[in-house]
Amino acid sequence: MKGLTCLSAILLGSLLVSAPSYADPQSDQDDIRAFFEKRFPKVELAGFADGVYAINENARTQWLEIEEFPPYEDAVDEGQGYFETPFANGKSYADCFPNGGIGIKQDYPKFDTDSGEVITIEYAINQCRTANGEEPLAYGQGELAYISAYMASTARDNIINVVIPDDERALAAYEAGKKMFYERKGQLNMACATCHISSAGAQLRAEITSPALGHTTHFPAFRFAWDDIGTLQKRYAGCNTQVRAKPFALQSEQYRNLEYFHTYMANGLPLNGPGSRK
Amino acid sequence: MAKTTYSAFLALLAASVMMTGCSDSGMDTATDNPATAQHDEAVDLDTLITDAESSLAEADKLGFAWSVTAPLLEEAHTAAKAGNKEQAIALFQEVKHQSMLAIEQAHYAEKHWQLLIPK
Amino acid sequence: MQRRLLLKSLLGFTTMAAAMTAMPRLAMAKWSKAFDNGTVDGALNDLYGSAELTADDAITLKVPEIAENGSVVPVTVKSKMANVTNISIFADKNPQPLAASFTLPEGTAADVSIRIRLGETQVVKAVVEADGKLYTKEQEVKVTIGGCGG
Amino acid sequence: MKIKAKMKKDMAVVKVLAKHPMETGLRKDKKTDKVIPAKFIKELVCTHGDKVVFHADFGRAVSKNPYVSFSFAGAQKGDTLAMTWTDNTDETLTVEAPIK
Repeated sequence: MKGLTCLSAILLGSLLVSAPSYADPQSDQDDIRAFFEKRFPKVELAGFADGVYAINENARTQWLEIEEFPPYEDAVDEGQGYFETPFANGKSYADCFPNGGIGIKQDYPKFDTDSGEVITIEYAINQCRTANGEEPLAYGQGELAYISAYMASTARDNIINVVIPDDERALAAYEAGKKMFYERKGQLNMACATCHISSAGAQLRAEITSPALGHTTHFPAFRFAWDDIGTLQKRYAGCNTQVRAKPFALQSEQYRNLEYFHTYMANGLPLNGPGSRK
Repeated sequence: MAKTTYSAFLALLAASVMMTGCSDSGMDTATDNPATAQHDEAVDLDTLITDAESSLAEADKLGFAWSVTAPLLEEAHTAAKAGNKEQAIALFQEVKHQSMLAIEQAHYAEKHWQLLIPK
Repeated sequence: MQRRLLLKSLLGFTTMAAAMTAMPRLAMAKWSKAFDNGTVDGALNDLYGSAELTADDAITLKVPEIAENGSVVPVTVKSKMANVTNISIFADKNPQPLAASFTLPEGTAADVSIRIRLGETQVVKAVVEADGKLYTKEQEVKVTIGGCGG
Repeated sequence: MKIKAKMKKDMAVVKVLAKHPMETGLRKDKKTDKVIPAKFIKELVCTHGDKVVFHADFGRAVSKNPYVSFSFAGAQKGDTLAMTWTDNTDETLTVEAPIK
């Protein structure tokens, strides 16, 4: 009993000493990279874009075979169709985005210094719709996910470049996302980091857990479990549910902040979405 | 300092209790809970319902509600409506219990969320 | 570019007609029996009139040791033998073990790939018919219950 | 149906992905608890000119949106292939594709 109290005193003490109020995102990124380089020395930085297929040969072989004739091609074509169909007012998605929406996914999520919030590409798609008098689409799956998948496909191989502007609110959003990534929750008392950092590469029941670094590169992804294309935040909700925590609404402030942190960690990695996953 | 150390210890304890709680997988904890087993007619159902619902609302507000709790609450209401008072009490108590643990997780996370950051 | 043709369109119709006439007559009759059979031997008998198989390493059967996903398991069968006329794939614990059967006319390589469903861990068996004889190679594929992945 | 056909040395390598539910007739709808009627491709035939170059019979174990690949000799770049599937409800589809 005394030993335990002592241990917690030490833990608390070290926290008080080592925890700055706001960490520096760049050094967070360096730490995570150093961690994964050490754990998976054979994987080059860009290789982490392949997710679990970067660290498991057996799964990789099957994945490459599936990618030869990928199950998401039709959805991407469909997404292109939606993307190119003008709104009732004659404008289109291309008018809402830089470079007409082509090859820009690497810059998302963005921090909007006007509204003071994180803008993911899916959030921006719906902002574009409402600004043009159209009803917003459901997040997660379906038309919006297809449009996002098409936009991702036009940015393949581009290098992720999420920017955190010199703005306190941006740093706070990043920090909130980071906290969500590391906090334990749900009936199973697990954090994102439990599986995808501390235990990345370990066998969790029948699965091999994927490294957190590179998660965001291949979304929207076609998951055989969904039998469809779905967005990153749909996966967040799934992960939360798997640890029996109540998920947040898709594109809620919480999930957008999480995506901001999560994607910032992958800066410098190539985009390879949409990808197929099990 | 002494006080913070003590609360940190409590949080750690709560976390370890939760960990062991998970290992014998979730839903049947209602029957394991001594508080549930010992209740008698003295339990006021209305107060319990208010307690259970407000605890869950607080856990939810903190962003820490469990996904399994709301369905349990629904089940509890169904039992109450069907007149299964004993079952309803057990279920509402479980809702409250889970929500309290979730709130405790939120408090713990507030202080210790940085523990899992790789160094 | 591909052109999607409805059967009713003229070009589609002629293509279909050509395909139908060139198709071996027996194909359809063979189908219903062998594919409905609940055992490997039964299906073999329905398909080839024999269940006598000789194991042969001239066959390459490429299947994953552990299936990423039981509903899409990539299977490749190749053979170096001469005069291969048919390749079939069996999964012994599926309700109907015969998964697919390929008829290979002269000039078509004994090298086919397909994606199949496996309900549980089981042995996948490739059967190659060459010069009227049956050869086989098999391998176990572990199928686990999924849930995560992302 | 999507077809990718490409000459590799003297062989035409063909990859096909057919869009089809491949319902086995053994599965139940989780919501209604009713058996989902069988609908699966029984046969996939590839012709090159007048010649059948590949003929596949499928059972219920073939994955949804079936994928097959094979290769055959005697074709040239620019030739056209025709691929036809027929399912258990006698629905059928033919698609043509050039060999690249």
